[in-house]
Amino acid sequence: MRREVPIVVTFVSGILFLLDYFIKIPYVSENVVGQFLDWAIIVAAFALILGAANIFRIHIYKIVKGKKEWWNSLILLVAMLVMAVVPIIWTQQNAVYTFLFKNIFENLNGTMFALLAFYIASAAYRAFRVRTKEAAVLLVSAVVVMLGATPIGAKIWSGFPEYSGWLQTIFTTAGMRGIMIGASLGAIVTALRTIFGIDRSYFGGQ
Amino acid sequence: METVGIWIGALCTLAIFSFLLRENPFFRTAEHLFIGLAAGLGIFYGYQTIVSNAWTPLFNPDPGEARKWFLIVPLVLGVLLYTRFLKKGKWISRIPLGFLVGVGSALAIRGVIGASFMSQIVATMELPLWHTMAKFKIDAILFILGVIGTLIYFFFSREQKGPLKVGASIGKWVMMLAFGAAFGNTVMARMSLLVGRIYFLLGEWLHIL
Amino acid sequence: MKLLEILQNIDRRIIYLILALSIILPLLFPIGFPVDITQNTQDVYDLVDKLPAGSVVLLSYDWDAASAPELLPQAEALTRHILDKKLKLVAIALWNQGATFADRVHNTVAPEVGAVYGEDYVNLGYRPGQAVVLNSLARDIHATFPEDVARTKTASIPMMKDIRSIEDIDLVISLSAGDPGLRTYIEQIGAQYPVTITGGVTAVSVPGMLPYLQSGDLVGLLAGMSGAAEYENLIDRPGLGLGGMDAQSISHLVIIAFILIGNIAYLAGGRKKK
Amino acid sequence: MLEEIFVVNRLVLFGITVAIAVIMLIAIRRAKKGKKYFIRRIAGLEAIDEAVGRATEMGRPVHFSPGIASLSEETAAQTLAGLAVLGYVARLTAKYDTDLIVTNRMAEVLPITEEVVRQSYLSEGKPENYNPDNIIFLSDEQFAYAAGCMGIMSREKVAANIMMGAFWAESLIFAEGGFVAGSIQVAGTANTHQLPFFLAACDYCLIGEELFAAGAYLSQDPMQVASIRVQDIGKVAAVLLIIVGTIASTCNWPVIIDFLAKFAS
Repeated sequence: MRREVPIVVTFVSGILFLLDYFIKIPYVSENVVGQFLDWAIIVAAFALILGAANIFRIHIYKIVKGKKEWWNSLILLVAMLVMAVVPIIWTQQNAVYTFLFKNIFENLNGTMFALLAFYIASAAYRAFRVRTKEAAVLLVSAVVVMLGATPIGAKIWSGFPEYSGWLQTIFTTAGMRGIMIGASLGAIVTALRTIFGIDRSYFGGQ
Repeated sequence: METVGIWIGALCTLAIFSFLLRENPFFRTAEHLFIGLAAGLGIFYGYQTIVSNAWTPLFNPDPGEARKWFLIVPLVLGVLLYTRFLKKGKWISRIPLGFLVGVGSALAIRGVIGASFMSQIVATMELPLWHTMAKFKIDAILFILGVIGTLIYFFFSREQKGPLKVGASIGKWVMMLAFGAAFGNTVMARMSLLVGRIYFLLGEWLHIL
Repeated sequence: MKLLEILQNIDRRIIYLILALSIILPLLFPIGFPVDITQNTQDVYDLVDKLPAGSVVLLSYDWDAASAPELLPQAEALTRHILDKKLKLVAIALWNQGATFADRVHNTVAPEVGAVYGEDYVNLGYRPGQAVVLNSLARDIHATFPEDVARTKTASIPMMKDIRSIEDIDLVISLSAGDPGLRTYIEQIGAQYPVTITGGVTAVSVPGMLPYLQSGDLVGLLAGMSGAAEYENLIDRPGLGLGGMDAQSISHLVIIAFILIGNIAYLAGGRKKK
Repeated sequence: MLEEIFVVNRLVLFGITVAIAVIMLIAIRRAKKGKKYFIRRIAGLEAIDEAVGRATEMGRPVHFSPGIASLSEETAAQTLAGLAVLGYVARLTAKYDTDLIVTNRMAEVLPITEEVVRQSYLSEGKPENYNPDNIIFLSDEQFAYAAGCMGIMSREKVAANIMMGAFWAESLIFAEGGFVAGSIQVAGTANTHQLPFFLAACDYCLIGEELFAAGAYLSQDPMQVASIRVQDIGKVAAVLLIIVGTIASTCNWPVIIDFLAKFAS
């Protein structure tokens, strides 16, 4: 029961949606599939909150046990609560929500990834070496594309945008297409394994 | 109020940037704040979707609208997801999860098989060998060899010997050129983010831009 | 050899400082390099420009705050062009932060071009479920988005009366920072329905999109900040994108210089045995 | 007749899906019954041998990271492949009596890494050398984990840095940290957008599916091995189709393209 029911549910919903794409199933394709899509959105909404529930559990534990730097967990929970409750009551166009989003959330998220600009700079200087022929080809191609993509490249030599375009149209497209075809096969096989209940890693390895 | 907001934003920005010098308490607090706000957003949008797509059509339909009784099913399924926090009934949460995963897997196949698999093969074979794609007459030959070579590189059922080795080697060099281009593009993306941050610090905060 | 040694041992913080300056200085003292329009940007522009007034465009905000410097200028430029041409704009989001950015873009652009909410444009917000959402909205937009972000019933919004499924949409534009995003639209909508799909992505995602461009599953593409800058040029409204391009140029040169210096020191200093 | 039942323009796609499903089910069944499918040894595994060997010579530790993904996301497959490689690395370090440090970002992955390493030491007959203190949970926050790893690499003077699994933005931080510590670096990930950095900063890099193939090769798990086989058959079919189609297009012979346009669009 515990094993079979979830696997049967996965199989039925998976096969139904798969066949619906290829075969016109009378009644089912018009009515049931649309209904199931609506359901999936709603269940996904519950799953969205589940992530937050998990975080809530971990940090409540840290606060109650007075773990190291428990105040950070407290800040986290307060932020979570305010960010959830305010728009729930007054919609996302409310001033408090907009304030929190624009001034705190956006700056934190944006800066987190802006850090990477600095890391690229320091890695460029310290770690990106023409250690192998492969790395050499990669770095030359990178430099051509960087000069081709910025206005200054064209100033230095009008060939940069041209050759950068050529390189990307032919080689980047070809390489990415090869990878894409292979990865698509991988994705199809993985999805089929899941639908047939052979691969249960989605259920946490049980 | 706006000035206060910008000052808070600047403090947040600097707290994160301080990570460049070393990991420190300010960074950790900022990181926790960020995770909290992101989780809060998740709760809000989850709630919003449940109310607008399930609760209202089920319990408060507009006058003239039919009550959608079926929506009781996803509401129950959704609640069942939370049995994972129980000791005994944990397995029940796999039923709604199985539904999501089943639908998701099927949609993944539906999407991938056309646009990312077949369409990519067809677009490659449509090219005549002697054809200028961007610059030279041999473009199409290079392109087709590149696609085939990359596929051969990822072929694992035979040792790489003879023609397979040649093919895989072509694939490897084409991929190096491709990843080089990807490298260049990534630099561009990351620099854009930094430009955005510096706009904020120097423009909105310090008003020197 | 002395110089080489110094070059090999520049402190991390000095590297950071040089990079920061390479962006700050061009922002303070703009150089104004001319921006050339690439074919992919021109294609996006043409798609929007050739639509007759009253056509419906679906603009999807599939990104978060971390990608705002690249995609916010794209969204603004596109929205301005769309509303200026008197097209109907339906904004949705596959990433939850996208819905808030849609509000912001509308608040900036709509008053300037005199567009009215509910008649010319609408923000239906975010729904979780990724590919599920796209398949669902293709069948029935009203069931997927029963309310907009202000909790007005979608059915009661004037412009939405005639916009019910993917058949009523003339162009799909996805601005995307990853999955779900443009790729999801190509796979789930483009492969099933005849509607044209175009979009804008962060520069990181460009290589992954090129195969779809070549195969024709995707028509036109705005690439990161430079794509935004080019589009701003095309609609003749310089904005955040164009302003950043000088800084881009100089910072790229700096990165290239770092790679060169590092490698010269490496090669001259004798490669370490493997 | 056909139109009433099938979506005609997807007929070929339907055929492909069914074919893949059938071949996969057969292959998995046969693999479970003991059929050995050949998977070639990935060159990257030699690079791992070399890296561990050098760490042994220098008497300095090896650092391993299984990526930052959990076991319940789409990227779980990469984590699993990474763990298979970890088993291999741990057997090597057990054999050569070299220290192995494993860092984790996901709490749920920690017990599995512990088990993998312990088993490897056991199978090499050296359970007493297994040191649980060297399997470290650093932090579940992405950048805090990255910072922790950097610290370990420079403090412990790691001689070999092996990173196998799903990595995101922190890949750059790791690769630089390892390079500065003077380690030999071997990386592998299927997150394509991170590969350029690994390729530029590491001595060897498993690209995309090579990671899965290495995982299947090392674990010999029937499901994984059979899946690799099915995908290989698919790739051969794709290559043949491209070759035949290109010849047809070059000779202006549109039969194939027309057929596919009608039944596979």
